[in-house]
Amino acid sequence: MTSDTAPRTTAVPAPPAGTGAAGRGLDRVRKASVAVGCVLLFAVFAALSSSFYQPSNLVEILLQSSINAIVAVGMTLVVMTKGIDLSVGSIVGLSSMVMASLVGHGIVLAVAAGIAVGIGCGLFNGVLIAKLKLPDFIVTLGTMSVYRGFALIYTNGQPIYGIDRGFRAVFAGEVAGVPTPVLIALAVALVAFLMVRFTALGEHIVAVGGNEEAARLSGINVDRVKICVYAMSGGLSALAGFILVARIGAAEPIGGSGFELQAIGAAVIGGASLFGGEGNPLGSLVGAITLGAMRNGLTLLNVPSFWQFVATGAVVILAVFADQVTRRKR
Amino acid sequence: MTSDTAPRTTAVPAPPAGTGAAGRGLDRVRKASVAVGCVLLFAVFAALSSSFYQPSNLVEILLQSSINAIVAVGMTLVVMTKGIDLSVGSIVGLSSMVMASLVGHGIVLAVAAGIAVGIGCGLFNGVLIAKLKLPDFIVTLGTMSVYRGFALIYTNGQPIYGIDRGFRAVFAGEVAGVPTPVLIALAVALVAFLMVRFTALGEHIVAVGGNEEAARLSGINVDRVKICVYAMSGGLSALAGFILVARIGAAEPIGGSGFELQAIGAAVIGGASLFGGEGNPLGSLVGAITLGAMRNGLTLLNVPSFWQFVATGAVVILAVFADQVTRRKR
Amino acid sequence: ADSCAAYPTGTAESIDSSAVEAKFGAVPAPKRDLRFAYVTKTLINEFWQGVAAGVQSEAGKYNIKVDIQAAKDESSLVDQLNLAQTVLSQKPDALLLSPQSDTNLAPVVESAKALNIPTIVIDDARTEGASTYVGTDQVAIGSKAADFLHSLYPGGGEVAQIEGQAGSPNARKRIQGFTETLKKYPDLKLVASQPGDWDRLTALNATSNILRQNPKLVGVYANNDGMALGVFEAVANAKLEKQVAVVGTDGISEAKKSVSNGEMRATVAEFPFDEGVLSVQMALRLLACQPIPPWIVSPQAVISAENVGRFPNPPAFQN
Amino acid sequence: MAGSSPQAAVCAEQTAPPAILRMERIVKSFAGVQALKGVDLDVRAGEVHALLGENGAGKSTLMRILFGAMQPTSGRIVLEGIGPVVVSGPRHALAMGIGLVSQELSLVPQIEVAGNIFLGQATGLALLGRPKLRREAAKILAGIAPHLSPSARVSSLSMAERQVVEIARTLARGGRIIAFDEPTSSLTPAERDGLFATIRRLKSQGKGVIYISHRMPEIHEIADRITVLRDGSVVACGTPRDFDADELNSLIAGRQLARALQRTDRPRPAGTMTTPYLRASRLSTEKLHSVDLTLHKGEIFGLAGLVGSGRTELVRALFGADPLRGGSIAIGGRTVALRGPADAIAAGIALIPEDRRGHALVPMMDVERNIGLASYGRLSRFGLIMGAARRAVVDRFIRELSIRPGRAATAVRLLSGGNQQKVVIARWLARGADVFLFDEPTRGIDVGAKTEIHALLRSLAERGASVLVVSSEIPELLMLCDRIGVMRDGRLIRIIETDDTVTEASLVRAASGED
Ligand SMILES: Nc1ncnc2c1ncn2[C@@H]1O[C@H](COP(=O)(O)OP(=O)(O)OP(=O)(O)O)[C@@H](O)[C@H]1O
Ligand SMILES: Nc1ncnc2c1ncn2[C@@H]1O[C@H](COP(=O)(O)OP(=O)(O)OP(=O)(O)O)[C@@H](O)[C@H]1O
Ligand SMILES: O[C@@H]1[C@@H](O)[C@@H](O)CO[C@H]1O
Ligand SMILES: [Mg+2]
Ligand SMILES: [Mg+2]
Repeated sequence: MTSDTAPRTTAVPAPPAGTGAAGRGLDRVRKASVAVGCVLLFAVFAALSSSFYQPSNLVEILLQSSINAIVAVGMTLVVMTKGIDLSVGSIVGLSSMVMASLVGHGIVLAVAAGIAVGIGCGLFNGVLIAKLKLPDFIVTLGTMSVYRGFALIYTNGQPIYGIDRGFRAVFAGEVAGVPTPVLIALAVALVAFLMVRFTALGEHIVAVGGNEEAARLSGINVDRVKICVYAMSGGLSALAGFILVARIGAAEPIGGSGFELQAIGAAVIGGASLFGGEGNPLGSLVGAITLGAMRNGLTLLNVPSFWQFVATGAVVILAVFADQVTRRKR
Repeated sequence: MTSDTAPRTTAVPAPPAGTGAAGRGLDRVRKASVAVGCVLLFAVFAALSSSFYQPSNLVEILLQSSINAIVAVGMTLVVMTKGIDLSVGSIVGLSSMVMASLVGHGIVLAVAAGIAVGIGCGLFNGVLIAKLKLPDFIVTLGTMSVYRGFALIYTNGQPIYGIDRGFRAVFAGEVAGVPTPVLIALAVALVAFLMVRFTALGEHIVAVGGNEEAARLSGINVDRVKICVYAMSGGLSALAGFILVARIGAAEPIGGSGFELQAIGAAVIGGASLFGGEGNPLGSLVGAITLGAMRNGLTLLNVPSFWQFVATGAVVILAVFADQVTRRKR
Repeated sequence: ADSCAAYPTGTAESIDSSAVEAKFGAVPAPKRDLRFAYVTKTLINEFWQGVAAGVQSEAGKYNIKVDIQAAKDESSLVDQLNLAQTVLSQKPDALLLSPQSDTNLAPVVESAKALNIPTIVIDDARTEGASTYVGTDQVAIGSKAADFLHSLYPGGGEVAQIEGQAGSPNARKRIQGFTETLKKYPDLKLVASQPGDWDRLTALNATSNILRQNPKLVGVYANNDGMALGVFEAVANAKLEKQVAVVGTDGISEAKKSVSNGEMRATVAEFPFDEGVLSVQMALRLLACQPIPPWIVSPQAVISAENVGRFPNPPAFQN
Repeated sequence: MAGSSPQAAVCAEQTAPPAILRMERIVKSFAGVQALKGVDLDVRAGEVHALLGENGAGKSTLMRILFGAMQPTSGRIVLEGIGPVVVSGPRHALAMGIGLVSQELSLVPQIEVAGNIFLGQATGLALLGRPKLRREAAKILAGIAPHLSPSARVSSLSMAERQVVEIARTLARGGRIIAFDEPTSSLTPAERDGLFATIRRLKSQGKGVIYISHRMPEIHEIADRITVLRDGSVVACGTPRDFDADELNSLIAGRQLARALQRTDRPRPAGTMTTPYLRASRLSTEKLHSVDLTLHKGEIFGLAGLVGSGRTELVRALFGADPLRGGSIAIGGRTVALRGPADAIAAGIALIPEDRRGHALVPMMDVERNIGLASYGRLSRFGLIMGAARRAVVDRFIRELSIRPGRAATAVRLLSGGNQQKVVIARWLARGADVFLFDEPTRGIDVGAKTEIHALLRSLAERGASVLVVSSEIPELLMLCDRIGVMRDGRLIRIIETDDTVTEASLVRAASGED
């Protein structure tokens, strides 16, 4: 709240004064080490299950992580501005319903409409947050419910079946043996990474999250930056929704529920701080893959349902812990 | 989030630039104005539905809000330290299963065991967060899953029926026409409020959330404060779980799911900041009542199910907006 | 205003829904304007929409006004409890309930009893003390799925199960029925049983993973049709449609379509629309003082390619 | 270098009255960079030991180690009566009677003044007894800033007021060794005098005081001994009488400093001083009352006033940072509507804010990005950042302001306080403007850099810019400014042309309303 105090260190506790790191070189290594927990996880599962390490299963993991990865990239941008977007799952639902209802009239039109709905929802969030200065948590908690309601009302709660084959081929097909969702997720994460790293907007995002008042006093249009990240999060949610629809072959008004926690989880595992200014879309991709690999591995091991709750939670914590320990070592 | 823009003043020396308020008296009013959205909501519903304003319905609203209020008070303490506790719902489930399994051996023993489980879960969260410096979001996302798993494993997914009458009378009975859950919630909120306001621990909670570095340099045992709030949140979740069990007469392993967002919602509506240092247990109580009244009112108006999603979200946002506007006016 | 207890006692344990008319005669038409309320688990699910549609349609026949309310999702126990309390405070003439769990609406039933307002619990969680329960035998559903797989593979093979949300009573019972009945067929081996959370994508992903570990799989039973459709997507992606038989539960329209297209092999159908219809009828019977037994056993059937034509879709729900 | 320095040797031998604290051969490395290279420091009962050095020399690091806020890489701390100790943390330090007023203010904004002063003294469920705490707080504050209300929330305080609270918090703890790390950087002379009186009292009670400041007159006024650090090593140690002013300055800066420029040295381009450029009429905000102010081209205008007199408010209002209640601003004769800082920047105004951590620095960004933060218009094309161009600009200012470490890629939060301040200044020099509003620009800046910054301000003015400087160091204003405005209670009560008749004393009297 108070811009006036100590700069917030990261949630992934940044090295306080006195930690062995200095300067950017080490920072980079440290950032990259997000992958440590992920790698460890892969190693453990590979040791436990022979199917796990097969190339086709690795591709499968990427496929299963791609939807979350895309949502997580949008979430990362929001979180970097010190915001939060709980409405992503509902945007997935609403935009995919709108898209699916139009896909008979042509893929391009349907996709454009779906993306427009996603961006529109995000803009609405952004305007309430930036212009009316309402708390992001409340705004998106509210619109999570509102957008879900619209998704339900749109077809009176009915799913839309019989999704166009062409559409499915684009959003859940393969190119040279690689599933398109994987390619899309990679592209999204890479573009977002480049944006954060090399564009003015990217730096504005970090600045707004790192010190909003400093950003404002430097002439950055803080409101616009905020609106922008929510719009991007909305648009990416729509894109994730398309992949969801293409994969399951139907658009469901309930589609996407629960995505918010998954996405925040991936972002934080990937190094984002909920206190703003820190985050890396590529890290979030790795975070999503970590979560996906975990689910995949536990299923391959046929861990019983109730124990999966325990294992899932434990693995998430351990992955972050492993990462933390290796960071400290260095 | 937003309170950045208007640093709260308490001082006789004039307030910071840009805020419309001057002095301490006004600040108090402003704080109290958390209730504005709530009052407005009551007025609107009372105008729309004749049943709404009947005393028995008002008591009903309090009863229906009490579980969330208790969890929200614990959450508020956590949030004030700049933390978050996503595991509250699972703690509700686990501690109420343990309690219910023992209630045959005596209420006191069962309650003690249940509370101990709740506090234990909270301590575990707190230790991982404070001592291992793992991000609170990830730790409690993980334990949300782990504790739920234990609750399911404990009885192999079966609910525990036939809860002792005496127990039910204590945690879901009435005293002079007032349901005991309401009394418990009020007592919890009040005690927490007094603690925050008048004890060293309360001030340390604000200090850790407001400026952790300052707290540390003042010699505050930051780790202990953090562990303490998670333990309190766990203990209060257990208490809320008892009321849940007493109300429905059985303990369910999935009891409490979804409580986390409700509780955070109540806390934020009640004026807590997710960025720490701000929060008021009594405000969170009002926040919980606001949410409860909304659900109650929309049901009385018989808003169709899908539209309730829309209405719920819209009302939450409008309540906070109304509050904001009246604050600004002054 | 009614002179009899809405909570009759001392009758037979259960009665098959098809035998009700024979035993108690035609549904007594109401003598005054009635207002019912139905509080269900969720309406974001074709199954529950089906029940609601049945309620709506049957109530419409008698000019009964029904308020339909649903909880946020299939696991919010307290949200639904609060909802039902509020609805009850409006004193409807009858209260229809589809509880999240076997217990979470118990206090509502208790209060309704005190007010002598009949409570009809509709599939699949039961609540002790309610006037009556309209629903099918959930354990039998799981058994039928196992039997069906056995009929496909008398010689045995590896099968898997995709489970509904952990802790929900219907999932529990279907899992129980399926696993226990499989034990009768030692050659049918359950090699994996994994959570699907009632969610299509989760089921899809889980099945893909299971297929990887168990390439010889011949069948998958999913605890509901939404998940079964996801399971089939996974099977189709692996080009194993011929090898792996997918069996669902519910009998929603899309599943039937899938069955008739030769994709899913079967769905163990409940008849949600009929359950809705029946429950309105039971409410009317109770209001007319008929001593209705505590369990009205509603039908279930295995729908496969052979008989799918005999199960037309009922009208859809209107929110 | 340290060991070989003759003064250092002398210093180590001067142990006549026993030291109550000895820090021996303290080394601190940050990932390969040695911030401290074996520093010795001792403090005796009843003395004020001044620690001097340029920005980044390692003064604060040494203090943080003393206070247990960070651990030394090697070396030891010996306390009289206890022996060698490992200070495990601030709590431990406080328990052993070590106190620190840290350079970076660390208060809890949401808690009132009294609460902050006594923070951490009670534990558990102990009741706070607020009225009593406030009374006690008032007693401590009385000596330094009697006007400050103990019940004010810290978030409502100005920088100076916060600094007072920070000091009071440490004083409230008592202790036998108290370190002050640039305690006066935001204080006005009156408060500083109050602080010095307090420090003298501590001395007379036999306590040991470590005092860090970049203001030489203060050192001469209060220090009994001096230790000078450079690049993490002790380069000199002695009593103030051992050094003359120039010698001390060059020890600190590591080179011979140019003599401070004289006000009159500055050539004034013809006509500039007479061309009004920015004109504010009847400006009113929450805290300002109808302020009229004109800045001319090529002018350096100073703003003096007591803490809370509204100087910061005035520059923020001129920058569009706070909403106006009334009044207007015209630039070059045209009225401009400033709806926010972006408008002000577009109109050619720059604000170097007083609160660098709260209002200026983005801690997770590096030096390069922090310096470039206001220049995206110039340093990006089609939204892409022109890395090489930015790097060139940034490197230039790193050199010109001698920012250390001089790597553009260093995270700004790792810089010393003074170097952070230089980064903030560099941001706006890099951006360029026609009107510069500097709020306490030389706060925490070492003597060497200060003269450079003064020279920079002058060259801005020479190039025709209008420069407004808020400073609590009146000598600085007298030396630098063409005119000085005095503020009191949100009003600009007087504007004085600086000539030889204006003295520090007369300005102070004006500011405090004693004339
Ligand atoms: N946590 C850290 N990591 C890396 N380098 C650090 C860290 N803290 C301080 N430094 C570096 O150590 C050196 C000494 O800094 P220090 O803050 O002690 O300087 P100082 O003498 O107090 O300067 P100033 O007068 O500007 O306050 C600086 O170069 C600084 O950048
Ligand atoms: N950056 C700021 N943002 C918001 N309010 C501020 C800010 N700085 C000061 N204030 C408020 O304005 C009041 C007036 O103080 P201001 O800082 O303008 O006086 P000043 O003459 O500059 O004194 P100081 O030397 O303390 O800065 C302060 O008491 C404080 O409440
Ligand atoms: O979601 C499932 C439905 O599909 C139906 O099977 C009944 O039980 C549920 O709760
Ligand atoms: Mg320093
Ligand atoms: Mg100021």
